[in-house]
Amino acid sequence: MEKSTIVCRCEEINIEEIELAIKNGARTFDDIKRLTRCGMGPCQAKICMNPVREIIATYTNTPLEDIPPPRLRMPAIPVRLGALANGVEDFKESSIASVFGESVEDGDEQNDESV
Amino acid sequence: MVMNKMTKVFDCIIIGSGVVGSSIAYHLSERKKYEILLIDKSYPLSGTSGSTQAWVWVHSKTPNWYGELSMYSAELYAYLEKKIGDFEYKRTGGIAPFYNEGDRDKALKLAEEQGKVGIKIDVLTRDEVLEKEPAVSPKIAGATFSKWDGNLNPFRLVELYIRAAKKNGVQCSFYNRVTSIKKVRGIFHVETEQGVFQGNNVILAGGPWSKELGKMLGVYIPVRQVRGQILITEPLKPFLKYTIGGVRQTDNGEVLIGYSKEEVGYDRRTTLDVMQQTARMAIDLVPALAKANIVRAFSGIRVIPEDGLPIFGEIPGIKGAYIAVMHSGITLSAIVGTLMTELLIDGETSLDISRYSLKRFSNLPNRKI
Amino acid sequence: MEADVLIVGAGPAGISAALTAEKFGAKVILIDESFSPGGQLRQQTQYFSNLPTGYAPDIGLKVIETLIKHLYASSVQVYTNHTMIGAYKNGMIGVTDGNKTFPILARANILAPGAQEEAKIFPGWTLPGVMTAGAAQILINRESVLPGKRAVMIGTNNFAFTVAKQLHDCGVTIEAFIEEKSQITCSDGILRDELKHVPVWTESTVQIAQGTGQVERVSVHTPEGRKEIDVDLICISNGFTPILEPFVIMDCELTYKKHLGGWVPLYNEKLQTTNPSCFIAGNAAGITDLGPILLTGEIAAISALEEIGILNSEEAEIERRKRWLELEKLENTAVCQARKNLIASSRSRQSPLTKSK
Amino acid sequence: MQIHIHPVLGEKFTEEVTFYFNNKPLKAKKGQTVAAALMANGIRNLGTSRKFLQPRGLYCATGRCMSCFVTINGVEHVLSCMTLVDEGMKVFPSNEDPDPGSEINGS
Repeated sequence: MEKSTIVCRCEEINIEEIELAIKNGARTFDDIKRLTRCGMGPCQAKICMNPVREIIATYTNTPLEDIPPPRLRMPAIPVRLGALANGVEDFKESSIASVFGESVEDGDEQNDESV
Repeated sequence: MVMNKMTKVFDCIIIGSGVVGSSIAYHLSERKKYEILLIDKSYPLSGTSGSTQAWVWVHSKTPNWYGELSMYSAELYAYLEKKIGDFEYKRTGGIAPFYNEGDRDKALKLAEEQGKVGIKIDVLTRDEVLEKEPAVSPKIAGATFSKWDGNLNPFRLVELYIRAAKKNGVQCSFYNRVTSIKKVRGIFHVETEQGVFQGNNVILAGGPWSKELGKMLGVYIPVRQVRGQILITEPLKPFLKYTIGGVRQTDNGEVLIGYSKEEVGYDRRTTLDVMQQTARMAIDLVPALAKANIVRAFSGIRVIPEDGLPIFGEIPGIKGAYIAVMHSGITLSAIVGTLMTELLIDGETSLDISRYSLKRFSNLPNRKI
Repeated sequence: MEADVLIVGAGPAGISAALTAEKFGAKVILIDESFSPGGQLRQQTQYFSNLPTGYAPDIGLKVIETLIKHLYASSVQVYTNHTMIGAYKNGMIGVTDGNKTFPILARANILAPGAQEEAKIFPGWTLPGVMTAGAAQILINRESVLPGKRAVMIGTNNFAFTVAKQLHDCGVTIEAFIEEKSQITCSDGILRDELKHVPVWTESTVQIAQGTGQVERVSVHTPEGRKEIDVDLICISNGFTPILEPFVIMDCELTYKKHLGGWVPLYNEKLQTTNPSCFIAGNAAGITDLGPILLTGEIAAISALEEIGILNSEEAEIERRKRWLELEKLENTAVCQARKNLIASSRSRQSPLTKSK
Repeated sequence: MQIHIHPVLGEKFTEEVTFYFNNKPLKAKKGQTVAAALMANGIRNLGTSRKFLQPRGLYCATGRCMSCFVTINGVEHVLSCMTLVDEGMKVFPSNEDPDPGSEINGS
């Protein structure tokens, strides 16, 4: 097939780009994703998952069953940040740090040390 | 083990091809015709370096000599980009907001300390922040600001380091886990899933996995693994000019959001708990993000040395063995790659790096060399 | 929100699971991301006869209408426009309605997200007018909209012929079937007969689809040389593959079974995945025929109730066995073999399946 | 094109609504999705791809491929295949990245 054929609809990544990534040592969908952005668009590889796996299989002469799907991440579908923030009232056990707060803490520690 | 005459002895074997390992590989190969092998248990960017906000963050790194080191790295990136190619390095300026007026004194103290090493920090009022970055919420009280901060594309940076290193003759062995390291008659035997490699020097650059690598040499590496979860929006039109503590927009338009810290070992799952907290933080900081679609959450296992400061240099007591492990690898890779190269090739460095030595932990209980 | 059982996906498997769980006395929440329950059965106008006891043979959308009627008459709480997007660290499923995101506290989950159609790439496949066969079927049968006037169908499997026939009946001219294999793969002789006027180009592939703003023509490599025709619709029917995201989010292990559609969650004879709180039903399990799909919903519900103690193991085993026996009578042989294979491979692990790290 | 009398289902929808695409009023049936309502009016090109600026339209119709994104009542990147059309709805094609900046300047 024409090497310029688009595989990933979202990021418009073609066969040639995927094959180049494989040539550079990529072996999994996730390797290819990080090198090319294939599968990083809004559909998150839902559509190109198996076409890409087939390209890897063909190029590396590996059975399809040995090529895992990409890491399918949350959220399962795109969700508005506002909708994500709403709904859980209690955030008292937050693990979110603040850059500013941190630097000040570190700074305080520094004064106790003689470096 | 008997040495085979045919067996090649590398000048240097670097374990770990993240941003730190690949930077060292590149910088070494750029200086000298060195036989270098870069090994990784997986593929570059599959670990910490591929799951980061990728700030090049200088201004609130304390003590100020650590800030200074970060500042030099930020300077080197501009030059590095001309040599290895475009990794989307932008010195955007960094804004670290605070929400209570009471924090202003602390901010002024930070500015004074950092000013001593040449990191100019402005302590801004709310209005000054909003004028710079209108997308920031008026709920903040103020912010520290420095022109030194910025960000880059970590995927491009690591890929370009490796590409340039390969061009300089560096050999790479990916998907190859190191199982043991032995020193036999002055030569390191690095046993891997794909066989034994020999090297005169070995550099541990395993990031969060450094502890395990250290064990192979009988060295305790005092680091913790901390999970950071990050949300990413779909590409938006450019609307954030600065790198804001917690939020930044990429060249491609996505906004990366997150500053979470959890100690959960190597567990790289994301959780809705932290995703929702992160979302709330982001909207409190940049309200216009509420309508943006989040397409992906990812987490990275960061490595944090026990005192928070970078560890790099020769491993005390084992000649030829080196380590480079730090939390802010993206910020520091350029300077650390440069200094480690000086250390290996010249035996001395243009900056005093003794305070970054593993030696400083020698009073730790678990330590054994 | 709290329930004994949360069911994700209100297609035939999910609804069947919900009704079964409710019948045995469980408090059930059923969510679906769509604006109405029914899943992909909402647009099936073909006739289904191989249904379990208690179901009257009918066209697909009538079968589901009846089920939906029972559903709304039951105590099952149904939430449409609610999508599972993730999981909390305590293992609870997180759901969004587009305005907020919150956990549903359930003691067991049944995941029935269904399957998706496989893509088939060729130059121009991103043009408007190129769509999955399922999309074309949704347009005509659910939306009463014609997706085009002149079409080609890529693929000759049963679903390709089913949709082609329905498009034809709505007035769309099917210009050709394009099949890369050497012969038609559709096993339904009656369907093939009904469409025997449509040329089937075997050992053929699409060279390119072209058009300004939307598809206007297609060029096809055939053994007789290149064929080019004007079309405004290209349908892709390349088989189905299980939808995996909900399972991956819940840490369920996957395995590869070609005849179940590729990567599929691993499950045992209870339809329990490697996450003991998560059960699987329907098309996501690689089960493709409607009768068996409905039965997997029932089996998953029974197992979920056993897991949380609403049914005791003996009762559950009896109810389950009854349904497996019936299922096997209705199941396609290739699928049946692959499914048994998968269940056998789950058995070789620790039992019950332990959560993967 | 609208199917008025479906061969199996007959006349499925009865109630008509008016919505707008690019500010142009269009008729649709209540109960149809936005994607279908647009297609019934001969509109298949719903947006433009980011890199090569190619036309995009309905592909999977099940809310998975994100190819049918449109702007609905001011909200950008909404799935037109999963959203029911409504009286007075204002729909625009999705030709550019969403712009949070417009909101900041507006407020």
